[in-house]
Amino acid sequence: MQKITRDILVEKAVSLLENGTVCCVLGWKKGEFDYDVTPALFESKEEIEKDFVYDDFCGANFSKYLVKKTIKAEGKILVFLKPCDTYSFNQLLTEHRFDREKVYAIGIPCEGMADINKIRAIAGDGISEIKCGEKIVVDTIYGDKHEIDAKDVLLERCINCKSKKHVNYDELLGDEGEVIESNRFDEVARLEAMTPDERFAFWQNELSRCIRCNACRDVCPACTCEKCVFDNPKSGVENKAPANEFEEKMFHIIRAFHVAGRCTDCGECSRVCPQHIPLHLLNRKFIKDIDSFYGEYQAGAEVGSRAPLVNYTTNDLEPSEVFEGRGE
Amino acid sequence: MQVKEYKPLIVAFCCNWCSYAGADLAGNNRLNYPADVKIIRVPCSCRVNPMFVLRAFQRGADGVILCGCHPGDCHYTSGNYYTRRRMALLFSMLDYLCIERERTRVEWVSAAEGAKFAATMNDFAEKVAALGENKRLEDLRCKK
Amino acid sequence: MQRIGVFVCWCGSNIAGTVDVVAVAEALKKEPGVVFSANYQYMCSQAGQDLIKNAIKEHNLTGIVVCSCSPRMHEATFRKTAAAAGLNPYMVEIANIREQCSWVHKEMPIGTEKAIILGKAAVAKVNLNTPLVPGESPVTKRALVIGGGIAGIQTALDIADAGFEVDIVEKKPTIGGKMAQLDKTFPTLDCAACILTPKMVDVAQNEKIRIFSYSEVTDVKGFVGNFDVTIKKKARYVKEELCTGCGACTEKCPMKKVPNDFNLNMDTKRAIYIPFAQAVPKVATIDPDYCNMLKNGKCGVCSKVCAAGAIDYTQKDEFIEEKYGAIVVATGFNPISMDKFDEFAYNQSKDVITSLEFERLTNAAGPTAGKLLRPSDHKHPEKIVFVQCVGSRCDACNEKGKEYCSKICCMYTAKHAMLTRDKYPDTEVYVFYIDVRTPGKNFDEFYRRAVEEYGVHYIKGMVGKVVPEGDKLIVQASDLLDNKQLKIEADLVVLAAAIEPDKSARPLATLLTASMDTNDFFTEAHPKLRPVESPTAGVFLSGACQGPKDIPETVAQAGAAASKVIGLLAKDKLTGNPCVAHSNEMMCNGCSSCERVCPYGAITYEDKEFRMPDRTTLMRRIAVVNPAVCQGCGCCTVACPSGAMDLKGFASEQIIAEVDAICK
Amino acid sequence: MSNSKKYLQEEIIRTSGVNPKKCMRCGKCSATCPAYDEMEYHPHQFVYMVESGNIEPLLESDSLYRCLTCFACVDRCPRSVEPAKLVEAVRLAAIRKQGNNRMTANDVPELIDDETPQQLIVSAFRKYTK
Repeated sequence: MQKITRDILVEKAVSLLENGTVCCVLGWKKGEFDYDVTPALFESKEEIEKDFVYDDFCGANFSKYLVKKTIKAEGKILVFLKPCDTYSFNQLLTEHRFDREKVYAIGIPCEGMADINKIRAIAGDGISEIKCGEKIVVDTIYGDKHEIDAKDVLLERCINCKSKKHVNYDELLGDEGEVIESNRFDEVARLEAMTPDERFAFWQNELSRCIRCNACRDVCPACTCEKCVFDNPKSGVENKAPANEFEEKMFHIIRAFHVAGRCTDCGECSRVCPQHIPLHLLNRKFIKDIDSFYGEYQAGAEVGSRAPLVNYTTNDLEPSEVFEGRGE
Repeated sequence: MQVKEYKPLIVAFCCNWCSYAGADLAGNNRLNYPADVKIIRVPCSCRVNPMFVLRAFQRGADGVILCGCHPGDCHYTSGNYYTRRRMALLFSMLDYLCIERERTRVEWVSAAEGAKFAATMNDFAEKVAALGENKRLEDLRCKK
Repeated sequence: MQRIGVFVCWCGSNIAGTVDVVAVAEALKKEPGVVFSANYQYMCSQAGQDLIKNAIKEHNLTGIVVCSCSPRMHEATFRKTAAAAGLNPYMVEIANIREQCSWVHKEMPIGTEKAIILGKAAVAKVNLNTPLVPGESPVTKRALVIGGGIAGIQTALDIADAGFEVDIVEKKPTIGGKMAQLDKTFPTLDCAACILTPKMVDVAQNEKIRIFSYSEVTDVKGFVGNFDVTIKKKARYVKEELCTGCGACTEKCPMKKVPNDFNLNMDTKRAIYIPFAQAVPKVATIDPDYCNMLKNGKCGVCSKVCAAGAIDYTQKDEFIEEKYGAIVVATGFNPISMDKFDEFAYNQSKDVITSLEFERLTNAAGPTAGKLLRPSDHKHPEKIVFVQCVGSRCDACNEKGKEYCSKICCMYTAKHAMLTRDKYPDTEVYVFYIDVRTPGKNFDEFYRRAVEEYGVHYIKGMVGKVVPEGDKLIVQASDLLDNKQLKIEADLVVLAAAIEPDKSARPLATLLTASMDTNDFFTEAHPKLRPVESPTAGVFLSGACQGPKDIPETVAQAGAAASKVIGLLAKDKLTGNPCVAHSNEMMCNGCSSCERVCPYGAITYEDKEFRMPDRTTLMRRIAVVNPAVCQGCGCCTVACPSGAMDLKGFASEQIIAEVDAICK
Repeated sequence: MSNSKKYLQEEIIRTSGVNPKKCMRCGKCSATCPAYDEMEYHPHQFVYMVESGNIEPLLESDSLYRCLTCFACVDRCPRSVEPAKLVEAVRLAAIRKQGNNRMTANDVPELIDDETPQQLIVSAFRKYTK
């Protein structure tokens, strides 16, 4: 299988830019450190050749950026989509959030992205440089050098990858993959099996760390509202400084409920959380419930599908039956 | 210090066409239920945003119950079907976050079921009272 | 800031017996916005209403709270009171302290405390109320009936009788529908044509009724009172206004081998045809698939024989746009295809027929001129087997049939069996049934007569297979009561095929944004209380498009639909419910979630240009609610992820304020 | 119904995957059955007897082995009840009831020879070791 490298993507991007197919390129750019790669819009060959990055830290899902960028762009935008990104891409198309005609989507295969926290756990603090290649090579300011196998430091979402298949693209680089039988609901099931008190302790511990920075919302490709309820004083749930850990539940339930049935389980929320709260466990709870109550549904698998919360059947499960057969 | 007797606070959202009328019928028939139950009238159970439920808990409600027309009888043909899905998922999530499942309920009460309305409220209030105060999803700042 | 008045009613001792009304009035006076509070024995009495009116004027009140009985009782009363005093009626809120307080609680302190809280919630809500004005829209005083069967005919006649104009759109060249194909009708056995054709003539002669035959509805826009409909008049290659229906062309046309669909293809017609003698309009139609002139330009006989000069080979489809105030769907039914029922050998033997084919075989105007003859060899059948429930009452996952009972088969099968025995006493008739369902006036008596007087053999059981053998049909069946398997050598097998909605119904429902069930029957606005209305305002249902029905039921429903239409058209203006959804375009994502949950199709989308702070503009897709169509359920408000959608009169802010007031 | 009867009924419903309550008693299964005349209990009776828990007579009856498993009843049943699957389940119950499994894993190697198709042995093993 062809390994996707920076050079291949740069060459592709430059050629499409130069032949006029696209007017700009949505890609990744190095941040302050090697590992905080950020999304960026490139408009010239020079910019691309200078700053374009593709390595094990390119987790960012570009779909969301298309909402704002396509409205302004004069021509087409080139975007590189990993398999998981294509689901968000489709979901946004379903919701008419951008014009498909204004995008040139290139599907790229993905073997999983690295979790910097796992690297830190191995290499310690003070990382000065990281090189991604066969192995991830980490230098620290203390002069240590670590060689880490990328497979050992995958992001949680990549360990539980649900699909290597691209569900939407104009052009595909490399080989097409398959939808994978993942174990992504195991952790949710483990929590469900806990006693209520254990589970309460678990969530209290996790959610009490929330600093309401809104990173999870800002990165979420399903959260593209023109005005978010958390920014709207009339919604009754507007942003407030966190006063105690109870209130954070409200925020996170509402956040997860708002994207229920629309969340593609891309895992960006957990990736960006500075407090390392496993937010995907909330979203996955909804996905798991939806699958078991109303039949399997993968948001974004196809454009135009009817999300479970804007659908019904006359013999749906009653709310009182939710807990039946779950003992206790 | 004098301990104030614990009275549960219950918010009931009732749809205008069936359940609110059912509650009126309970009144017509003088069927008692606890005064802890306070009814809010909505046009249809599908008007109830999960945020309202959470808001009630945040402000110190001990239980929240939604009442609507029986499935198939919705005045607006399909509203309660959506309610059913939304609340099934919300309640499951609340349980996941360990808000006791007895604090939430959806009940279908028709305009003719005054007795069912009263019985439901008695039962719900009793179950909520047994749980004690809602501490797990209450914003302490909101209570003076 | 609002200036709110609170009025606490004693309702004699109904409220005052359990609630300290004075204390309630005092407590609520301290609530924000409240500038006046009073209590009175009977607030709904003239004196009570005057008290409210005077207070509104004297204290310049901008909103009022009445603590009294249920709003279902007197909300309308107090709204009128407010309006009479110059206050917007939607600035009134009721705190229900009778049905939901004084009547269900016994102790005064408890009742009083709860009444105060309910009052506070109402005050909190009124603080956020805004004056609402119901929208008005004009009504086009003309109705459209889609489908010209007995349902459409009856609806059109009834509407026209009330003095309104009606148009009937019928896709076939003539009105009449299924009933025109029937022979006799149960349970009275009067001939279908004798009772139907006079009605068809009435339609043709009624000045208020226009018939668009051989036409289809291709587009529907607008909403209740104001539909814009596009009707396609298919080219029939005959000028309707000139054709006299003399029939000369249909006799001279050399193309004789055209399957005659009116006789269910059991005989043939010409390429230019009039479906049957009593057709309305009685106008010839050319079948372009068979006409030599249209296919290869050689012939032209019909145009030569037509004395009126009505033939026009160059005619094109014509599109007509018309405005209507109400639309009635009367698209009817068809028997399901028997193709999948191999076991009954329908496709193998001509002598296995459906009940509708049997109707044509016994009809004097049918292919055999009313003589009951086998289609294969035109011999008189001596043994006939009727099979009921073919494709009805099937399991949901059964691909062959339908889940529902087709309702009419038991009766027409009894009719067929009885008529056969009456006319041909030497013919043996067997009916295989699972249950005989006869819940109609004089229905069971009719069925019993078939058994007792006419000697029809009713056998409880089902036919398992039919095998053609020589000129016989071997019918293998079970006799459940005798616990036997039977083999009958029959000459003719008649299948009571299930009925299904016409195929045109589904695309029509999409045009009308009217909802359908999984079987493609139109859904009624309420299964018990609004059986002839679609949930989509201004769209009404008549006949079998809503569910299987026999003729009396269809006519009853057709009349009911007509009366609803008349009620609508009699209004000059429609006053809407002002408590409708509206979308804040600045916050709307255009994501279509609201549209998907709206049962009325009240939400559409448009691309709107927004001016940005930097003076640039951008186009965004936004939702637009049609207030004339919205019924105010509020489902969209919850489906909306951004909270752009809100409901007037029950706004999120208002409900949250009530929650807060109760939870304080 | 006694517990043992109930247990047997549940077992047959479970192993067959058939829900006899779906039956509307039209008798099309019996109408279509080519082995009808050789049966003491006919397909529709089979369904009814399983539904009412009256299964012992079926276990004893020769009818069990008269069913050709032609699946005509399965194909034609309008309610998708699938009577042939019930017959098969009752046959299995009859085998199980005998208590002595006719085959064990140890018997399998002895039966393998060049003549017998191995699939036959596998299905025999499945059937007679339950």
